Amino acid sequence: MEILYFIVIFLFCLGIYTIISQKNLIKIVIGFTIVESSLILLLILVGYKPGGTAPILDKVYQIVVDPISQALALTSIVIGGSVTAVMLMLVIKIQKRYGTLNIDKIRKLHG
Amino acid sequence: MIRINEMFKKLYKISLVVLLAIFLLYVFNEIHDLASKSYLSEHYISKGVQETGAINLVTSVLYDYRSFDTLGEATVILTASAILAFLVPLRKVAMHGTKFLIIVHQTMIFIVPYLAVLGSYLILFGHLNPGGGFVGGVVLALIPIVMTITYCIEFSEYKFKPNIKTLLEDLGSICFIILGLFGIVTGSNFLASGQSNLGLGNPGELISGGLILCLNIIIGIKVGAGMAKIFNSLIKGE
Amino acid sequence: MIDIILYILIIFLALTAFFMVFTKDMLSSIIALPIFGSILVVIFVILQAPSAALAEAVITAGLTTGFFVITINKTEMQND
Amino acid sequence: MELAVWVIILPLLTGFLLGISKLYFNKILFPLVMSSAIIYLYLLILVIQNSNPPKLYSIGNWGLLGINLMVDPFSSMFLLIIAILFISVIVFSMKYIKMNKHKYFIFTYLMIAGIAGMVLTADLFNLYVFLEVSSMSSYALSAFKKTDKGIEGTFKYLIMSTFGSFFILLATILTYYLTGTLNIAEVSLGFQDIPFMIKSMLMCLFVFGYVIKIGLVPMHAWLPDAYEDSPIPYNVFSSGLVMKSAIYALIRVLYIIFGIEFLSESGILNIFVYWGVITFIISHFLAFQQSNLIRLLAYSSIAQIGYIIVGLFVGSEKGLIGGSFHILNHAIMKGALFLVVGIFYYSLKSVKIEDIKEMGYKYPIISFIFVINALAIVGLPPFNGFMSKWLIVEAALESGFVYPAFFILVGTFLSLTYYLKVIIKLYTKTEEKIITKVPLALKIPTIFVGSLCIVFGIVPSLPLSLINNIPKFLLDNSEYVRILLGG
Repeated sequence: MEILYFIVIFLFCLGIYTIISQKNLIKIVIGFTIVESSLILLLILVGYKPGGTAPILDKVYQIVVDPISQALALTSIVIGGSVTAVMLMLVIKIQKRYGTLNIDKIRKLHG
Repeated sequence: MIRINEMFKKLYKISLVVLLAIFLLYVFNEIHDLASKSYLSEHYISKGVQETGAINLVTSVLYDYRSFDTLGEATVILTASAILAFLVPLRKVAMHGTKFLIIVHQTMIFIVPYLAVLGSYLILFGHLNPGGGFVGGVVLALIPIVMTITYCIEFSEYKFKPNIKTLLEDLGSICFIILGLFGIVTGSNFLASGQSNLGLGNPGELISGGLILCLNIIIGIKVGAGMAKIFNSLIKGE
Repeated sequence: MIDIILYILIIFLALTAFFMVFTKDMLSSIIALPIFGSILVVIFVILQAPSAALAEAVITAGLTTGFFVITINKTEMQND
Repeated sequence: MELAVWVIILPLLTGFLLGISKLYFNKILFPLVMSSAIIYLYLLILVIQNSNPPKLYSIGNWGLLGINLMVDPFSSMFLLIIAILFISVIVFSMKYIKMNKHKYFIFTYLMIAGIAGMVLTADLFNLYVFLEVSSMSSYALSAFKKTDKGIEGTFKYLIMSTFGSFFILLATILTYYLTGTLNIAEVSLGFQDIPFMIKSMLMCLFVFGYVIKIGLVPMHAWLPDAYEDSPIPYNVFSSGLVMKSAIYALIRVLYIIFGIEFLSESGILNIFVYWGVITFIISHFLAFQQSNLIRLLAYSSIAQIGYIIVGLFVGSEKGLIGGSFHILNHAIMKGALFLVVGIFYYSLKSVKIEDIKEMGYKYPIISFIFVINALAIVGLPPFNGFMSKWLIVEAALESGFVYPAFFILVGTFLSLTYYLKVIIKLYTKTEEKIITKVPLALKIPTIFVGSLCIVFGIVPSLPLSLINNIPKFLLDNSEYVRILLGG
């Protein structure tokens, strides 16, 4: 299970690197989606107990996975989805007004 | 000269990210040795079903123990769909729709009832099996979305009028708060479904879990209307 | 057995994320997004989190990909 | 205390009702907005009055299992700011906003609900959710004019704000993993037996997340662009409340969860004091070169945030009182300045400094208010800005920060220069200009908020009676924790 923690760090830093270095606006929004997904994976991982079962208690189980982290993960997924939708709308509007998706060109046209 | 400057800037960014990675590795390594205390989740697991009446503990946490988060959550979706509807320009812009064969229209006619059944199942059985208001709502939102893709947007707007969607969203949020006030009326605090002396029913059945079922339906309709409006606004978005 | 599947999925996850970021063509990086999402869904199911898996599948792998495709459709029209 | 929940639900309900009234009966916009604003004002005053011993309200009657709201003197001071600014901005924007008023008021009410939720909640993840609610509606308001620069500035604001939210979410997840709970009191108890190194790491994550949202120096580039092409009544809120609520969340997390001993031991207090000093020195220089009034006021806001950070993180009781008093004063003074600039924009359709010549003689009262508030924000004696800055300087000197205290005085003269530049332009004679008549509904709130600056300057005991018992529940967190645990 430790390798999943390394994957979370790898995805988090890959997303942060994408946001910092990419020139294309859509690639930046993809970077945000990657960081969002890595945080949700971390949330699920934090709540996981080896050998546990899903938090649906139709029968009595010995080890049950932590339900709070899954509820927080569900909330973060929906928040991430709506923030991405707003970002993409602004990307469309910027592309229509400035005609390009490249940040450097936008900064020049900005004047 | 510019190439070196470019290389230097790229190296600077890579080093920043590598530094962050090392910092996080150190933090995770240290944290992993400490035993993680989880007495709150133990309480939810042991007493969750009796206190809230819902089998699916995630739904009981979302709609009863921490239902204030879900209220904030529903407001985020409403604001997002309001922003996108607000940013749409007034003049009509046709999306470059592709002409689909008759097969696509036929399969679409088969898919829509299936989506409706699946969506309402996920909403209604939210507190018994995995699913819940958010997931069922988005599945229900797929119906207008599939219509927008196969037919033109005017047809989907004709079937599901934008005003009706906005009305559904706002009414859904108001009903969510009214159900919360129901908790105050019956003597206990705001948004109290497990604690308010409402019959919880026996956990296995459909009508059980106090207000969780109604909250699920309201959130499902609200998220469905919101996501459909977001999708249509993105398409109409100039 | 589960661990072997998990390790394969993790390798695929890292590969897809890498591909999604460093490919030049926009459309292929958008296509990699639902693959990334669905691998995450399988990992969530292995980690016993069905509600989060459903939500992730429907919202991140489903709707957000639709939003990205619309953005590509609207912005690529002018460039080429 | 029953009313704490109403402070959050009432704006939410009004926002949703406005959404419906936009479709079917949109004549009731004016009565609905005004009546709910007045009821909200009355509600806020009730909550502020009985907030001295902090009151607890558990959502869903779950006690420590669920989410709790906590009305504490520090949060009731923010409710006081909301009470003062909200009613005046609603009256101001009733006449100021001409197109799609419904959407404007929906977003304003949802932003106020988000900020009230952030200020009252005593739960870490709920703080993050309401942070998202208030920033989502402030993105909407900052892109309200749909101009090129406005949308580009909003996109930059969205990117930087979400970037900050990621680190806050990461820190929240790790604190949940370590302490098993999300309630602030239980987290601070659970943090006592955690080794020093991990606690300081988590603190760095929290600090890095919130500093991006506050906009201290290296991460302040997005702030003037986000302000530039947004409606001016929104600027009153964003400089007075949205940035301050991020400071509130930072103080709540640092002082209650980590405790004052750990903060001074880990040296973050000194770092923040010098960070505040660098912030206001640099932003004063940047503000000096601006030709656009709104950008000038935005940079001056960043500078005042620097003073507040110096005041709050000096770590002494007097420093906390000075910093919180400066939060209140800055919200009032900057609000009045932005309202005056709004009136100039309404009549002149431009905010360039050269265009506001001769306005001193056209609108004598409004320009007089601008001069008073400009001098107050600089920190000249008779006004309220001077009182709070003097408290901050005293606290800095007492805690041994001699250089920051000296730099605060240097900063005062720096800010005097660029405000004088504007005031001189205000009273220079030029040829005749056509200006549109400004309705009375725009002047009354400006005069109300502007005159408050004098009232609090002459009678500082009015707000200080509330602010004096802030450190009791903030400096040593045992009192706050005891009450939150149902003590």
